[in-house]
Amino acid sequence: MELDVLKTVEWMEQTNEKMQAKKDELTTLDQPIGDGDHGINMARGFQEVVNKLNDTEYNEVSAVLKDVAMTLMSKVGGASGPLYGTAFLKISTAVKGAGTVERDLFAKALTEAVNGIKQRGKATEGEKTMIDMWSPISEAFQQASDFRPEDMMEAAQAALESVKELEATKGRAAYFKEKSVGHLDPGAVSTFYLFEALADVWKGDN
Amino acid sequence: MELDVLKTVEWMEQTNEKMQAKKDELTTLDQPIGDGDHGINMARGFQEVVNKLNDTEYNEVSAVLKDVAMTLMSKVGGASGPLYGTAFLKISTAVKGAGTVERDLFAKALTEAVNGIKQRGKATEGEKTMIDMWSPISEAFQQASDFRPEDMMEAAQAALESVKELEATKGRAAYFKEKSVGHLDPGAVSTFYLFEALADVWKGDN
Amino acid sequence: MKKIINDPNQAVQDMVNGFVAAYPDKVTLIPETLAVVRKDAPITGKVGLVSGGGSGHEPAHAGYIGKGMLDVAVAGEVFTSPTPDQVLEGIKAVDAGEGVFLVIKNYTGDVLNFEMAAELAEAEGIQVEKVIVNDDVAVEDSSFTTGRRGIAGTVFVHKIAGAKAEAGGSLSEVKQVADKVVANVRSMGMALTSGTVPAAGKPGFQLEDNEMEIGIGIHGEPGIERKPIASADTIAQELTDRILDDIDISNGNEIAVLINGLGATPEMELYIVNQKVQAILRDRGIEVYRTYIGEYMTSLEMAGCSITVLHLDDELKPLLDAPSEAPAFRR
Amino acid sequence: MKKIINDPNQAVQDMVNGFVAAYPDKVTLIPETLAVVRKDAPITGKVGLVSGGGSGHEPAHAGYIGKGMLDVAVAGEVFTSPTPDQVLEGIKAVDAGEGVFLVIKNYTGDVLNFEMAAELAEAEGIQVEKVIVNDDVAVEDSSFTTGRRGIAGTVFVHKIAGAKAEAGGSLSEVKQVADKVVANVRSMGMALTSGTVPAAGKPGFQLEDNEMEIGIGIHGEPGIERKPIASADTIAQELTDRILDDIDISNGNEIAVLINGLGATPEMELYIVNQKVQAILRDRGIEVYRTYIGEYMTSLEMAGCSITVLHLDDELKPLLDAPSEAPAFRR
Ligand SMILES: Nc1ncnc2c1ncn2[C@@H]1O[C@H](COP(=O)(O)OP(=O)(O)O)[C@@H](O)[C@H]1O
Ligand SMILES: Nc1ncnc2c1ncn2[C@@H]1O[C@H](COP(=O)(O)OP(=O)(O)O)[C@@H](O)[C@H]1O
Ligand SMILES: [Mg+2]
Ligand SMILES: [Mg+2]
Ligand SMILES: [Mg+2]
Ligand SMILES: [Mg+2]
Repeated sequence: MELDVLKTVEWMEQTNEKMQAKKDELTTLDQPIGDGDHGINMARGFQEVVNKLNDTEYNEVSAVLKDVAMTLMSKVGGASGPLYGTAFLKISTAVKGAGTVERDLFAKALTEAVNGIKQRGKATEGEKTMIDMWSPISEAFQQASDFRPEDMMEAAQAALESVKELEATKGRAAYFKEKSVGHLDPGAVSTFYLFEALADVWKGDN
Repeated sequence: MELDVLKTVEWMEQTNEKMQAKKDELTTLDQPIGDGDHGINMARGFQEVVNKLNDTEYNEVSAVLKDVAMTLMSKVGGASGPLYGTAFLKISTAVKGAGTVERDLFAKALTEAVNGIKQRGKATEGEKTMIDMWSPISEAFQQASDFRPEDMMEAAQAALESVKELEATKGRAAYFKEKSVGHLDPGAVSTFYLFEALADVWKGDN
Repeated sequence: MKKIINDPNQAVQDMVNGFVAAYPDKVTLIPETLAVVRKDAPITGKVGLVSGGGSGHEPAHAGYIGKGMLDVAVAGEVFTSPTPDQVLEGIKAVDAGEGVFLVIKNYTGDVLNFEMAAELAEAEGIQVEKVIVNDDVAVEDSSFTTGRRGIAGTVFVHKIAGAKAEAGGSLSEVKQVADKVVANVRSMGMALTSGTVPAAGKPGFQLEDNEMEIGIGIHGEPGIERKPIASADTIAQELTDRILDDIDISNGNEIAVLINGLGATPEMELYIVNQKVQAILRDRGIEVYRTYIGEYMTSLEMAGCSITVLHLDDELKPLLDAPSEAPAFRR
Repeated sequence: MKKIINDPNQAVQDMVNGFVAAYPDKVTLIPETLAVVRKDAPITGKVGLVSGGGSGHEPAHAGYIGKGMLDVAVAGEVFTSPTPDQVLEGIKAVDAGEGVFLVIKNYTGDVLNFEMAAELAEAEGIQVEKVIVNDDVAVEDSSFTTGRRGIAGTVFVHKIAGAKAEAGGSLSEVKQVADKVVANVRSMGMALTSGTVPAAGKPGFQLEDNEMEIGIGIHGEPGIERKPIASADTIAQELTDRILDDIDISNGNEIAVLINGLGATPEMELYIVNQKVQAILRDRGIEVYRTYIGEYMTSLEMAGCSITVLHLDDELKPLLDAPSEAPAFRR
């Protein structure tokens, strides 16, 4: 894995494409156990991200990710805006100074991101939120040094299965208590797409 | 035709039965060219009429009809309440003093009723209102002395056909102008049932 | 039909009871009627102000009772004018010897029942005057027909005649200013869905998912034209144009505007309509003195809105701004 | 979806523009934001009062701007909290050096974004305090969860904290009285239909013709229990019982009651509900000091209502009754 400025921008562009394509799906997921806006929020946010990135010249991955963070923070709102914003801000800080981001550094940055989300949202693993996607992906990254995009997506896929069975205690889904079991968490699913986009860019590496 | 107190009460009871049975039909007729309450108004009004008549002793047809008038006036509201009320008040006045009301007297009373409705509602024939049922029935009564219930209903039936083709210029239906053509007028139809009830009572005469 | 009611045939009685229970120190029910009256009526030296009509238009009419507006509101069944005896009780309850003024919306039923009540009151020696509100430009106006309907513009009649009466205006002065409001107010409405009369159980009319109806009244009467749903801007333009075509308001004139929700329309949409209405008025050089937005004269749970324009002058402006304690029109 | 809008993605912008256009002498828009602010802000010597949240709750929150209530209302997208930078602009616009008070409804999004804004403001040297409203008894309350939602009870917080600030209360005094309101206010709602987020195009949830949902929030979140439609009296009983089970209000205590329409419910139905609510309270010997009925905190075109009870004392009563020029809560 070698994230340079170009690839980071590509990651965001691919993420945006997915969010636009999955807008209705994410919104529908947010209806039974939320307020039916997550797809709208993500589509709006990542469109603004791409607009911002296309308008700006960057020399550093960290700078790209800082703009991603600030744009999400100031264009999304809701619960997901500050949480995604915090995650990208933490990654940006962690990779500061690096011309290209290698797997090890990215793994460290992801740990920071997970901690940032937890702190911001006063939540932890097992509460049926986006943390239950960010955290297992981050953990998978820490393991093997021959970690490949396919491994990441395997972890993501497994997380998707297990998040469904959790009972929500944080976010809007918490109002439904045991009724939330059996539903996917929209924030976990949008996180899945974020990393799926990363996998696609990463696969193009070699 | 010989209307005594008993038969007059029976007329109102049969009218009430019809209005209850036709409540939805009359309301539905009032929806495309009115405000969808005529059946409700008639059902409420004639139920109150019957309640009143059952609670009271009468020696005179005129007294029965006066209570019918006052009850309709004070329990119906809308356009139809004062108009029906006025009609019955005029009939009551016209038959005052008569122990039984014969055809000739009733024919005279009907003329008064029609004039009363016209004056109250500032309307005349051909404006697609209940007048276009009251008036032809009244006219039919004035004709032959061997007038039978079947003749009355023939006139009523003919009026029903022609009222449909009229364009409304009075009442709520007037807002629809040429669009009112092709629709039955709910007030004309409730008047039809009023006289159908009379025909039934009258047929029992012999 | 989905409604929060008990027995459909008791809906109006329950509503009137619930209204009085909300403001027990301000209003009371005239026994054996559906007429809600100011507790301090009749008020010495003041002309009594009476309004009313069928129910289903809440907050009209009881919501406009209060110091500075109505003294009594007589409710009929849903979309059905109250009966003359009930209106008479209302008149008698608010007559303090200065006479009583009736605000009537121009529907055959309302006109007949209120006029009969006026005759009965006059027979009892009460001086009665009236105004018939006919602000709906969707309906053709002709002396050979029923004429135009009275819709949301009625609220301005309540407000201004109410202020005049509260200020000690005589019966003829109240009538004069009410006539002036009626001469200077125009409205027009549109709907996306129709409401359901509780006792009828089904909507007054049915529209397809892509249809709207222009020129509807406030009783679930269908409108004058059915067409594909247009944007808020297009709707605002059409209604405002129709209104301004009908009344002589020119550059520099001052008006009041009312964007009225018909029952089920989110206030968000009324603000969106207002954005365009104000732009149109600005372009024409018409000065907006006051704007009111909200549900003032509804038609059960109809989704839609009406626009009302009142041409103001130096007499009407202070009366519009005068204090009012009516729950639905506080100033 | 049937709505009177232009572009669904522009609905909030159009709405905010339309709101400001209605009261151009009273409020203005902070440039490049969706924050509506009193024209006379910042007001010397007065604590600034900030509220806001997702749109779709109109007249909340901009309708509560005015002398005696809020200074600024920051709107987010429909059902989506505004972003920290926008809230920050709102805070800065109303800070007159006496500090700024934030009224936040307890949703993760609102709490996160408003708290981030507070941190940013404090970094710029502005004193900030806040209250988190959590009046919805339908939701379980526990320190391990998100906790209860903030719904219509928020309006009482606006009113009372607003009156305190207008009267010259210090930042800590405003906080103290706002905390007291939150400790003493409880609400619960129900719905017959759900609203549709314009950009989503389909309703938040679907109910059968004979179903209702108890314990819904104000964002189209489904409720805690779905069951057959009951009568208004049964609904009123269930909601009122749940509220009174949760708060210690006894014989002789005084309260304020709010019967709130959620967007598409005719006011008639709210009065019918009120009839029963008042009867229940009377039976329990609870004194109703004030009743408010109407649309105060809505959820787009949701059909349904919520009931709010506020336990009053001698400090809260005059603040509730203090003058307010906010268009949606005039006193
Ligand atoms: N406290 C929290 N910690 C982490 N993630 C959270 C928290 N609360 C909510 N989320 C995430 O946010 C998602 C909802 O985002 P979104 O619908 O955009 O915001 P909102 O809930 O304000 O409408 C949830 O699916 C969940 O993954
Ligand atoms: N001016 C009028 N003269 C005679 N009949 C009228 C007049 N206006 C209305 N009607 C009759 O009244 C009927 C409507 O009655 P109803 O629906 O009960 O009252 P409303 O129109 O007040 O809702 C019409 O169908 C018509 O026959
Ligand atoms: Mg959401
Ligand atoms: Mg009718
Ligand atoms: Mg009617
Ligand atoms: Mg949201």
